[in-house]
Amino acid sequence: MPSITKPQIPLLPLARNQLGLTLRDYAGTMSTLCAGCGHDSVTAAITEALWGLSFPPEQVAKLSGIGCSSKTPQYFDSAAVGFNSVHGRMAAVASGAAAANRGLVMVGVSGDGDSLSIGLGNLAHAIRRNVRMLYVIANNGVYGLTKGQFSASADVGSRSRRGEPNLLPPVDPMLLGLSLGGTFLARGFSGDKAQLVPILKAGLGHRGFALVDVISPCVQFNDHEGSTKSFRYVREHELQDIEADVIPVRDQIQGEQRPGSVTEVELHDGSHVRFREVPEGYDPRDRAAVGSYLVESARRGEIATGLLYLDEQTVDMHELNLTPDEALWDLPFERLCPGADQLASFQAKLR
Amino acid sequence: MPSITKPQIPLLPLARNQLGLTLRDYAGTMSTLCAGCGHDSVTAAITEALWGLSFPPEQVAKLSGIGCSSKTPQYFDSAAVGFNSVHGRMAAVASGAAAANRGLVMVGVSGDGDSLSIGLGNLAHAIRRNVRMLYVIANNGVYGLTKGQFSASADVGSRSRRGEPNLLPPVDPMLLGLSLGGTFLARGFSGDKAQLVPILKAGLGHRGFALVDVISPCVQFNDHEGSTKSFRYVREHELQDIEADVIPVRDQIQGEQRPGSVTEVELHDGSHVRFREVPEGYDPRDRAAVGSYLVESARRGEIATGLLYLDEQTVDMHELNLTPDEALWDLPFERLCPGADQLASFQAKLR
Amino acid sequence: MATTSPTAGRSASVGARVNEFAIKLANVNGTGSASTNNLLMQTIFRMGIPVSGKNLFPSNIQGLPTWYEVRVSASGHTARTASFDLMVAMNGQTYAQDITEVSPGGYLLFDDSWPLDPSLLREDVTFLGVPLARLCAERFATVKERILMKNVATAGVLVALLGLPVEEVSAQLTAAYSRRPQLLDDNQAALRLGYEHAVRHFDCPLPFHVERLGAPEGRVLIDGNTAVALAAVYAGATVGAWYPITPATSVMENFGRLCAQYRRHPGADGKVHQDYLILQAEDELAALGIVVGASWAGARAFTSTSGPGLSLMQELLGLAYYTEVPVVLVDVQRAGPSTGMPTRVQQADILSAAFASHGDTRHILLFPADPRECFDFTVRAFDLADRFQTPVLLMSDLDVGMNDWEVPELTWDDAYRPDRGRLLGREQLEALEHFWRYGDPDPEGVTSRAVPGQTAAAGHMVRGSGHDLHATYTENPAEYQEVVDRLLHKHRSAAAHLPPPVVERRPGAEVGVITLGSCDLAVREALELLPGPGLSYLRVTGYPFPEEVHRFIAEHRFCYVVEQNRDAQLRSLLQIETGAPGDKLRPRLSYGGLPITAAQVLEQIASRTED
Amino acid sequence: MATTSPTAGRSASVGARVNEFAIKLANVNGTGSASTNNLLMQTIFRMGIPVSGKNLFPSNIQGLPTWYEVRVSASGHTARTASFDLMVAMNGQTYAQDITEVSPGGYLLFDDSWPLDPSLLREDVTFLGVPLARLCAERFATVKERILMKNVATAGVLVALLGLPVEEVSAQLTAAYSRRPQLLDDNQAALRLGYEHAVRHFDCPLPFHVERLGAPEGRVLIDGNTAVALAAVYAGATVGAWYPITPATSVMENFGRLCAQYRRHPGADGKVHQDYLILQAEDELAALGIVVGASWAGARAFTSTSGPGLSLMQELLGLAYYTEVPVVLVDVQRAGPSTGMPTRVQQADILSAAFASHGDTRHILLFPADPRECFDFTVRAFDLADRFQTPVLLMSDLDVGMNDWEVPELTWDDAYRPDRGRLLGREQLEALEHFWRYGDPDPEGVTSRAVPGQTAAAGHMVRGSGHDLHATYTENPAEYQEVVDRLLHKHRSAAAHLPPPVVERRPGAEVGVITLGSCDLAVREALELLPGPGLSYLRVTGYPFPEEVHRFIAEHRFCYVVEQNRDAQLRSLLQIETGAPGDKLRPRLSYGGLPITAAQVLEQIASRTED
Ligand SMILES: Cc1ncc(C[n+]2csc(CCOP(=O)(O)OP(=O)(O)O)c2C)c(N)n1
Ligand SMILES: Cc1ncc(C[n+]2csc(CCOP(=O)(O)OP(=O)(O)O)c2C)c(N)n1
Ligand code: SF4
Ligand code: SF4
Ligand SMILES: [Mg+2]
Ligand SMILES: [Mg+2]
Repeated sequence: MPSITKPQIPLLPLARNQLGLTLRDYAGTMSTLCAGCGHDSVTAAITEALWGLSFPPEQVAKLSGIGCSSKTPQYFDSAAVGFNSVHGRMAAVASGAAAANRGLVMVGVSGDGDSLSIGLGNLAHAIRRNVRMLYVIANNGVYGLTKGQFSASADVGSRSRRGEPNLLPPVDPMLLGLSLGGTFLARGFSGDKAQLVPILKAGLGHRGFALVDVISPCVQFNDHEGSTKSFRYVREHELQDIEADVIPVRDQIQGEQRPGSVTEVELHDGSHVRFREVPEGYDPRDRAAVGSYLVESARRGEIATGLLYLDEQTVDMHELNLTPDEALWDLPFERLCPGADQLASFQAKLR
Repeated sequence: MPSITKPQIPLLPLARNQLGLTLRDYAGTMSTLCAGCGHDSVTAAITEALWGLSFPPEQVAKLSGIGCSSKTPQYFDSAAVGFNSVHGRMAAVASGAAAANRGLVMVGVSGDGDSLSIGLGNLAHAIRRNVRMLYVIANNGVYGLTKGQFSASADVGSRSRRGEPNLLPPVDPMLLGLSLGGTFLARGFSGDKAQLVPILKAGLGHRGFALVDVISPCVQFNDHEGSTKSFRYVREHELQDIEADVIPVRDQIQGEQRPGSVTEVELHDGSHVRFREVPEGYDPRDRAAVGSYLVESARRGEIATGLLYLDEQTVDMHELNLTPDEALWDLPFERLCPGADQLASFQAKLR
Repeated sequence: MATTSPTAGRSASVGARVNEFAIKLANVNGTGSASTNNLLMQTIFRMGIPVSGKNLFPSNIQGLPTWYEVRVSASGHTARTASFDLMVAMNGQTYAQDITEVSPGGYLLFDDSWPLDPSLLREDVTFLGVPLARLCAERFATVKERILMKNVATAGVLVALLGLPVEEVSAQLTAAYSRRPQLLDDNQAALRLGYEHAVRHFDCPLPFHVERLGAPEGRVLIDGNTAVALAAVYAGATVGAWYPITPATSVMENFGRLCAQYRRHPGADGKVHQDYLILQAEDELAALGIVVGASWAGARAFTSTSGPGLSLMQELLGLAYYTEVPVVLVDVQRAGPSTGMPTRVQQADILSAAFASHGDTRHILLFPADPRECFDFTVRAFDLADRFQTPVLLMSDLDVGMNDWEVPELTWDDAYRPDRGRLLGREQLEALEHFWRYGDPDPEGVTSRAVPGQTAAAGHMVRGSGHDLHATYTENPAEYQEVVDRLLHKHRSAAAHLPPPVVERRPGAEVGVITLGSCDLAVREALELLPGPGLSYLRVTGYPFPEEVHRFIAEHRFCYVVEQNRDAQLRSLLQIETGAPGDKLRPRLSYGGLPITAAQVLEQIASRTED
Repeated sequence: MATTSPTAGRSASVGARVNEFAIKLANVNGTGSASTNNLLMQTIFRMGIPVSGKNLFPSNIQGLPTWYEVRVSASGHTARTASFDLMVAMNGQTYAQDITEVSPGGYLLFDDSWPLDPSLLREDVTFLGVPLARLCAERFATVKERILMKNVATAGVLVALLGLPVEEVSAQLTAAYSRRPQLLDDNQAALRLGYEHAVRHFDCPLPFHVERLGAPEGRVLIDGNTAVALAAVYAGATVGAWYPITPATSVMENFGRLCAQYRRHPGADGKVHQDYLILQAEDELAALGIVVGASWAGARAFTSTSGPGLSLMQELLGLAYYTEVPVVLVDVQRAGPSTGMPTRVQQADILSAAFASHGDTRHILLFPADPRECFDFTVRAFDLADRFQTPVLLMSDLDVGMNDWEVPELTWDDAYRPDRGRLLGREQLEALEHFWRYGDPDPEGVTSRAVPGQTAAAGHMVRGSGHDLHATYTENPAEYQEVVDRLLHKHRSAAAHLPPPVVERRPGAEVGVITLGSCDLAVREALELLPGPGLSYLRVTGYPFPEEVHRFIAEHRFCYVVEQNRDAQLRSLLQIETGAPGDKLRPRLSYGGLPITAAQVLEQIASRTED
């Protein structure tokens, strides 16, 4: 039959996490993306990260905007409740969900169009609010779902399928996030799960807004010669700077060991992130230096990947607003309603 | 009578520019802002810059969004046609106007609410498009017109009139612009016209998007103790780094001379900008260094002012799009319409 | 709208009328006149006399004309009126206009520190000059004091002229400034200054003045935005998201103040915790996005805005409608189109709200007529939104929202518990055989809802794209239609749950008047003044329209539809929904931006009964 | 929408019918079937036989079901039909559904490289098996070639079965691939492979097949979005701003392609200059903002979008309306609500477009029924927008916009010059005594306009806030009303300038049918099939409705209103504007997302004539 074989999320059916669950328990429905789409690898990495951190599958809230990338929450963790919202507004919708229930494990997946063009303003302000969530941009430099127009992250000189060059400077979500006071900025590549999964885990552990930019090539519209977001290009130009392995206190997860100096940072949830820094003396907590570093590596035509910036000092939206530990949505009504007597005293002043 | 005396734009009735016009010829109607509002000084500086550069008053197109700041285009250059548009969309409206008529001298005035909250996305993309215009943010850290809510540029710890502290990190339009590939980034203070007017002139001469952040205190809602955008605060913390004097080829304008090394940069219109750099070796063309510098000075609680970043290499929207030298809106119809014969040949392929 | 004839709705000449008159104070904004206005209102209110105050302020912070209108009416006619027995003309910029609004035989109070332009005098008006500026200059040292205290001195003059109890007014000042002795002294001195000058120079009180009727038992002075905010606290809203906009701003600002008062509790850690979270969003799209997200995750959440914000919220309103997420949106309407007149009133967002968003979308609307209904309807809005899993828009307006209205005291039943509709808890979900988000509708078309974070069996993914019973994406016509047909059924079912329309049938009346919201008082006053057998009255309180609305229209030969917009928007909605022909629903429109008056209603109805 | 009965609208059994049949090709998207579809359409079209093709594709890029429907009708009935004489069932996922859509006595073509599940067989259908995959596997080396060439081989089979001239098809391939010899060889080989297999194994042609009628003189195959883009070029639009969205994307992409073809001129500097500027904006708010700015500065500018974009554009539409800036907005409607079904059709943005934005706002709408009208109406839209200084929305839809339609050739009058209305040039401005932006209206309420950059005397500042004749801010009711009253008058005046409605009165008909846009062909077909004296027909082409629409409704006892949405949106607008009672305008709705068929219309009208 002529139907296309869809990539399945590779399952490790036997491995069990701390809850005794297998990867399959974190799986979603079958992907309807193009065969070979980078986004499917992102899905697989998210699945693995959730499984690896042993979150109860139903504790997760999945959110997205609109685009091929934004379809992917359907393809992981079917036990979770998800919200495929509208184009560019996921950051706002997620802010609200996080406000209502701080106990959720918030996973947002968006695209470069969704986040950097129509959603740029809302993303920027969710970063400022430091909403606690993992926010993944599956970044392919194009609008996949509407068939290949350049997105705001397309590089200058990158060519569309029809051969037209992109003329505008790219928005780098990492630099943008840095300028807005983002507290967790990391970049991975959909083709390098060994690096991506630990980054996602670190992001899930971050007490604040974890922005993860994943270069995720579109095989349909942006994986040809001339594109700077193609598999080949990324493989050749990726600059693997820093790596993050999440080591939950419950269970040490060994990442691949690579040479280089290590900085260990304790996350608020008690887990540890270790950076293997390629450039001598790279400090992911030095905002000014990170900025220069990003500008410089972009100037060299290289893509800096890894955990690029981390600020564990800034408190998240809930801490900032002094909300209680319980989920707001579930507070007993008695605690919320001042009652008839108070209404009467309030009105005594209105006479 | 109890009516409030309004600040008038100080006029130098005798001085004439190259067109033989006085400042009065660039005046607008009387301001209805609060007495002492910083925005009125911005208006005065813009008026002076337009006069000083001897633009024909009617060649100017004035644009704004909504807010106290956005009312100000009414208060300068009554001979121009202006558009007081809607909240946050001025950058888009201005992009369109610039597209239609590249011969206009485009002056946009916006507020921090207008530009950095509701309009952030649209501003960001106008920066990317490098629309040729002067875009002034009259930045007071509050929403003046809606009576004093914090804006996105309010500093952490800044207190509202009612004493509530601002909790969120500020958006610095200079850092933001830098991260988005902005080509002209400058900051002034409404209280320092000697510095501001040359900056505005330089912006008007820039062949591209000139973003000028003007700290412009709100005397009504943000000029009290606790505010970091008050007159007193700015006077104390302003860090006057770099200055720019525009020297049109037609007539040398002498700015106040201050000590310090000078870098001279030629603008595309042939005029020259001279930087007096306070920090040794400051290069407004070094993106990475400018970024670190902005981060560092903010960390020290200082406001860097002056012409902070300049890129005269990147071409503007029109050059990028290969439009003709004439205004698009005024092209003869004969040049635009392919005619009946072409329609017939086109349709020959549809048979 | 023709300018109101000064005689319509009020007696032509000003005789000795106790507790039946209107005054207007013309000022410059930013000069501190608001406290004087409040002082007058409050005092009259406390004397048990029905009173209303309309604040006509510019869209600007300082230096432009501002007016305050006070209407006193023992007979309960407290709609706005446009002709005044006394004009307090303290703004030279508007003097020429102000003088025209004085009823024949009325009075004008002015500051005779400066001479009056004689061309502005009127034969039929008595001019009362008081050298307010001079008096204040003599008594107070700084310019700021002089400006501020001139207002209080003016109040003193008015206390004398209108027969207000000066000791009570003085006591009010004492209560207000008890912690600032210097300011208190100044205020008291200024009050006396004006009062004594007036008593010395004029026949006080004037022929129209107040006399105590009793205490304002069971009544309060409150604005609609405060009432909405109170209701949100009482209904258990925990998340508020907003973007500032006049005239809605005080809804969320009040909500914040009230929450700070009632919702701060010490947590287990000893720290103060806030049982609420208010986010000042970056724009209206985000504000509604936050509400949608919070509601989806289970919270009672709401936003408040005005016209331009409503336009920006269209896409997300459609999303909430189609994904069936409850939303409470308070639209405090102002004059449009576009930015329009931000400090002027209209009821012109009706169509935009009813059909907000592209595609086949329709929403539940509630139309409160006064602050008390703002309170009741807002609580109802939360219940309706939860029960019908859909947006509910409270269509308030600037007049209701920002002016103080005298209304019966708000009441609360401590037995109230939120109606969360078919929101299932963890146990209920676990007991289910299957969870289909959009399956198994109840008779009203409502399906069961599960929030994130509960149980694996309830896993699903809602979406604004075409979906079937399981919330799964579909492009299949039948599956798609099953859902949207149910949505329509659900919307219609809501009609029976809305607050009932307010109906007063006149025996034998062939003609009816239909109106909504803040038109209420003006229309009622007009109907009382109308000669002849009288007209029946119906005030629409919500959309979709309950059966009673259809019946009312059917019963009458025709109905006038009185509303404050240019395009007859309520009438249009009535046409669409009831199928009534155009000539049965005759538009009577007022849309100049000032609250509607009985005179406007009367003139329109009286002059054009034929059409 | 009930499923269509297979008999309605078509003869019950498939006899020997020449040039009257329908086939459907079921495929998987992303496998290259589109070229086959075009090949068939093109060939039939060139034989002079009326034909239509409907592309039913998923909102996804690769791997999901996609269908292409071809209807051939010498009698000119080329509306969509839902029952097929031949099903080309190339997608296993949808086979079970596809088989149900074959008319009794019809045929099903399948790939018998694999066995067919016997449970899916039907007695009354003839099954034609061709081992397409096997044939291609034998002939072609790579997987990609095999997948692509299977489509061409299928085309070869169909050429034989339907009696298409194989040499012409082959020549078309030669023309298409002349520059890629390898691909051409493959294509030719595949065509022969299928063709010869069919000729060898089946009685070719089938009883229903094509026979040449002539050449398609004066007719073209074109989609609406291309026609709109052409019109924008011809009308002299120089600025386009947009944000990609299905099904509107190809409007601006085509505009860009056409401009590149016709608007590149060498400049004085010898470089190539482009006499246009297209901005792919960051969102729809910016897209419309750019258009508003460009139009304000004098350019003819436009944007294209679909439902969600229209929702996002509401605020700026209100701004353009109130500041009186021309806007041309092309709304290619898709199925809502919310994201809805992006690749399915509806006409469900009518109310949202007519009243776009809060406050009293109303816009001019045009409803093209086919690509030719897309062309004509788009040119008209630019003229209307300029003349009435207001937004004009071209309400296209996915069916018109993205499917190829056979229409009379587009024509152009070289004498055409843009009607720029009261846009004044520098000389005119200088000759004026005074320039008041909103003063001195012409009889239709239009005032004179000046763009920036002209002359100092024309200086003014437009604003979306309340303004007077001079564009100065005002809060004065009379000044404010003077402007908004004129806006309403202007809007009404536009009715007489819209394209006239298409009317066909049947003598003695008491009942009428009113419809719009892409319903045209289906409704006309249904009317022909309807027994009895027949119904009159009116197709609305724009809003505000011209006098003729009012008259038509008045003339008939009642009218059916056929449209493709759930909420009877056109009917609602007709009710509001004509005042016709509900029972005179009876909604007949089709909103499953597939283009309406005559069978649906017939069923709805026939089964419920009483109500
Ligand atoms: C308001 C709105 N505008 C436009 C669209 C059309 N649209 C759907 S997806 C998309 C772009 C998606 O790009 P991206 O976010 O990069 O996702 P990708 O498909 O590349 O993964 C657009 C413009 C829409 N759905 N809604
Ligand atoms: C869509 C929309 N939302 C909200 C408003 C209300 N509003 C008017 S001005 C303003 C903020 C202005 O702040 P800023 O731009 O900083 O100007 P400032 O008054 O401080 O100069 C707001 C929120 C509006 N006019 N439109
Ligand atoms: S079009 Fe591109 S982004 Fe979309 S599914 Fe296909 S490969 Fe992925
Ligand atoms: S409120 Fe503030 S920003 Fe507005 S006019 Fe007054 S001082 Fe200026
Ligand atoms: Mg993308
Ligand atoms: Mg501000």
